[in-house]
Amino acid sequence: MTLTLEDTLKWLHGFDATVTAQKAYLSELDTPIGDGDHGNNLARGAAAIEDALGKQEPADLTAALKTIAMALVSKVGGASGALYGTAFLEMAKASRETQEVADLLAAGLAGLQKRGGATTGEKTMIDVWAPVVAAAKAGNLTTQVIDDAVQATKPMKATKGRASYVGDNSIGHLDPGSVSSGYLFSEMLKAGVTA
Amino acid sequence: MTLTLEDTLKWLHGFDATVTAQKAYLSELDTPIGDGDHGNNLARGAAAIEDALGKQEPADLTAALKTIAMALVSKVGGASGALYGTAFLEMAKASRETQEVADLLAAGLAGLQKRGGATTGEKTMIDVWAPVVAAAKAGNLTTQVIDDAVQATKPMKATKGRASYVGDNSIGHLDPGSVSSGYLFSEMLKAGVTA
Amino acid sequence: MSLGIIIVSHVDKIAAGVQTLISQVAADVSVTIAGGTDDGGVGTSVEKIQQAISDNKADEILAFYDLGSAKMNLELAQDFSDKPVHLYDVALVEGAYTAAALLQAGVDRTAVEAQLADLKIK
Amino acid sequence: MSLGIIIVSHVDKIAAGVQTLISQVAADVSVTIAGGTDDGGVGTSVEKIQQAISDNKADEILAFYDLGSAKMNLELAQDFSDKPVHLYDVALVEGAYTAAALLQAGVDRTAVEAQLADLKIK
Ligand SMILES: Nc1ncnc2c1ncn2[C@@H]1O[C@H](COP(=O)(O)OP(=O)(O)O)[C@@H](O)[C@H]1O
Ligand SMILES: Nc1ncnc2c1ncn2[C@@H]1O[C@H](COP(=O)(O)OP(=O)(O)O)[C@@H](O)[C@H]1O
Ligand SMILES: [Mg+2]
Ligand SMILES: [Mg+2]
Ligand SMILES: [Mg+2]
Ligand SMILES: [Mg+2]
Repeated sequence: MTLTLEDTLKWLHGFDATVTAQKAYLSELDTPIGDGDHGNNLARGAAAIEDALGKQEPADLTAALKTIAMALVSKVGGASGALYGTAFLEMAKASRETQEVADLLAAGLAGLQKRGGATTGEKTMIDVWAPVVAAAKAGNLTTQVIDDAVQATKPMKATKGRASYVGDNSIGHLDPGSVSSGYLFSEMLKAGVTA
Repeated sequence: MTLTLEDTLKWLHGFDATVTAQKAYLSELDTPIGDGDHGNNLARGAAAIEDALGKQEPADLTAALKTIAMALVSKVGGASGALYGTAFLEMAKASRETQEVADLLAAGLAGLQKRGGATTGEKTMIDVWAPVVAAAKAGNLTTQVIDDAVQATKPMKATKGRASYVGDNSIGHLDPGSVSSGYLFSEMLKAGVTA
Repeated sequence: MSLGIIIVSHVDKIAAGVQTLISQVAADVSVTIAGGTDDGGVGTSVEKIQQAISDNKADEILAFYDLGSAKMNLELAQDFSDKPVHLYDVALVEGAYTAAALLQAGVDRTAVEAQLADLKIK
Repeated sequence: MSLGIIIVSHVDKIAAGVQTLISQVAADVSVTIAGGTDDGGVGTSVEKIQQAISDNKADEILAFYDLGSAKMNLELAQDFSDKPVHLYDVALVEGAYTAAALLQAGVDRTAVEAQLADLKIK
């Protein structure tokens, strides 16, 4: 299906509400294998998105995705800001050519990979984005696919991002950015965007 | 000849006066190939030595050398503080066994080498201390020997200390620590200590 | 083409401190900094990085950063920047110090990069 | 044997900033600092280093420094110290960060040193 401006706004409002509600949990996940700020970072980003979207209703899908991207880029402060920001920036660019959900998410994933240089299996949000994009392309994205991808990061050893500093000790913990990415895609499905 | 307490005090007073007078010049030498503080560092050390020796007349040669060492170590703040400080500390230790000038200076040189890990030809104060100790052992230390050693640092390329950061660009400049070491030994001769 | 340095750190004090350290050996090199988040917390800010790039008096920038997330924000700022910005995956303090000392000595970028190669750790 | 970290820098702000950065990932590791000279200038102070060693709550110290002259003063303090002090010739910020993250994760000194080996640049 194609992504509309209306669905995008619904989707992001849902995401913003969830990360704000899960702020403490996300930061807690970031404590044993990171610097304990992922929830705070994203909650700051969520507030900035709400603020930016509230100030001026975006004219179209591209404008909405770009506004979201800039809010994330400028207010998050951590790796996740640059990463989610780049993903939405690439989705905004791609949306000039296509509004197909799977294609837009694929453009976002390509942006993430360009920015962070990670591939699957390195215990980063890529481990959620990649299977989600694959399922979206196959037309069978479900919450089960999303949840499985998030849970699969637990046994992984981090080799990118801050968690890579603790090496083997990263094993056995969920990756915080994967959990928040899980929220992003679950909220997308909840907003009625199927893929 | 042997080093006496009286000569040591005379020697150091001379050195302190000279580095204080040459403070601006020594810092200037440290500007193109360092951080421009060698004169300020040593002037602080000189004041600390004067202060420490003034407060309490040392009981003997060992005590004097140790007082000088501690003043240098605690107040200079740069590489030269740790280096001159270690040299005097080693001379203090050695002075329990011998008061022979050449032997004491040799102990100081060994301390410098232990602390800084440099050998001759690396454009450091070692390039003055080493030929001075050699001449002292041979019984023919003159101001000429000292001055020649100082001047010989000019064409050298620094491979130790801060000056090593500018690599080839260190060539053509006198090494500030070698110039101040030159003062140290010239003042020793002026104080009547021959070797 | 004049060369300047920017320091990007998660902590404002680290960025300011490195500026102090390297200014001592490079009085004539333009050094600008971006430390911490917009609200003074630990993190990096694309806006601060953009500001450091544009405030820098040089027209070509050598950029140093502390951790990977700073690098990502630096790359974002690089994408948005008109000035050429070169990123080095080297030790922050030691790399910036080396570059500063060499630039002050009038060395060109190729020679600086040859020295920086030994400090690559990221 | 508990392990602590000391940061020795020529500039007080660098030392304090690194402490802020690593405390974020190592809330339970004792981190003490010695930055600048006694009178607040650029340089290092043996007394401040001795203080940082003795103030550290750990009974064994991993020490990180910025430039060679800091190392010499650190070695002097080491000579005077009763506590074992281990010096690492690694990138200051990145090395201290790595050690802190690993110590917080409960890793022992041998394992920390294995990771630090990759960051050796001095
Ligand atoms: N190089 C990378 N590529 C992809 N994702 C990454 C990368 N580095 C970090 N991440 C993601 O970012 C998350 C951490 O975000 P956050 O805590 O906000 O940033 P920071 O690590 O700067 O504090 C990680 O859980 C991981 O999913
Ligand atoms: N590793 C070393 N071995 C011997 N001498 C050294 C070494 N490093 C530096 N020096 C000497 O120290 C001098 C610089 O002293 P100073 O400017 O006071 O210290 P800093 O370099 O810390 O600012 C140099 O000119 C050199 O003679
Ligand atoms: Mg984090
Ligand atoms: Mg962070
Ligand atoms: Mg100096
Ligand atoms: Mg200095």
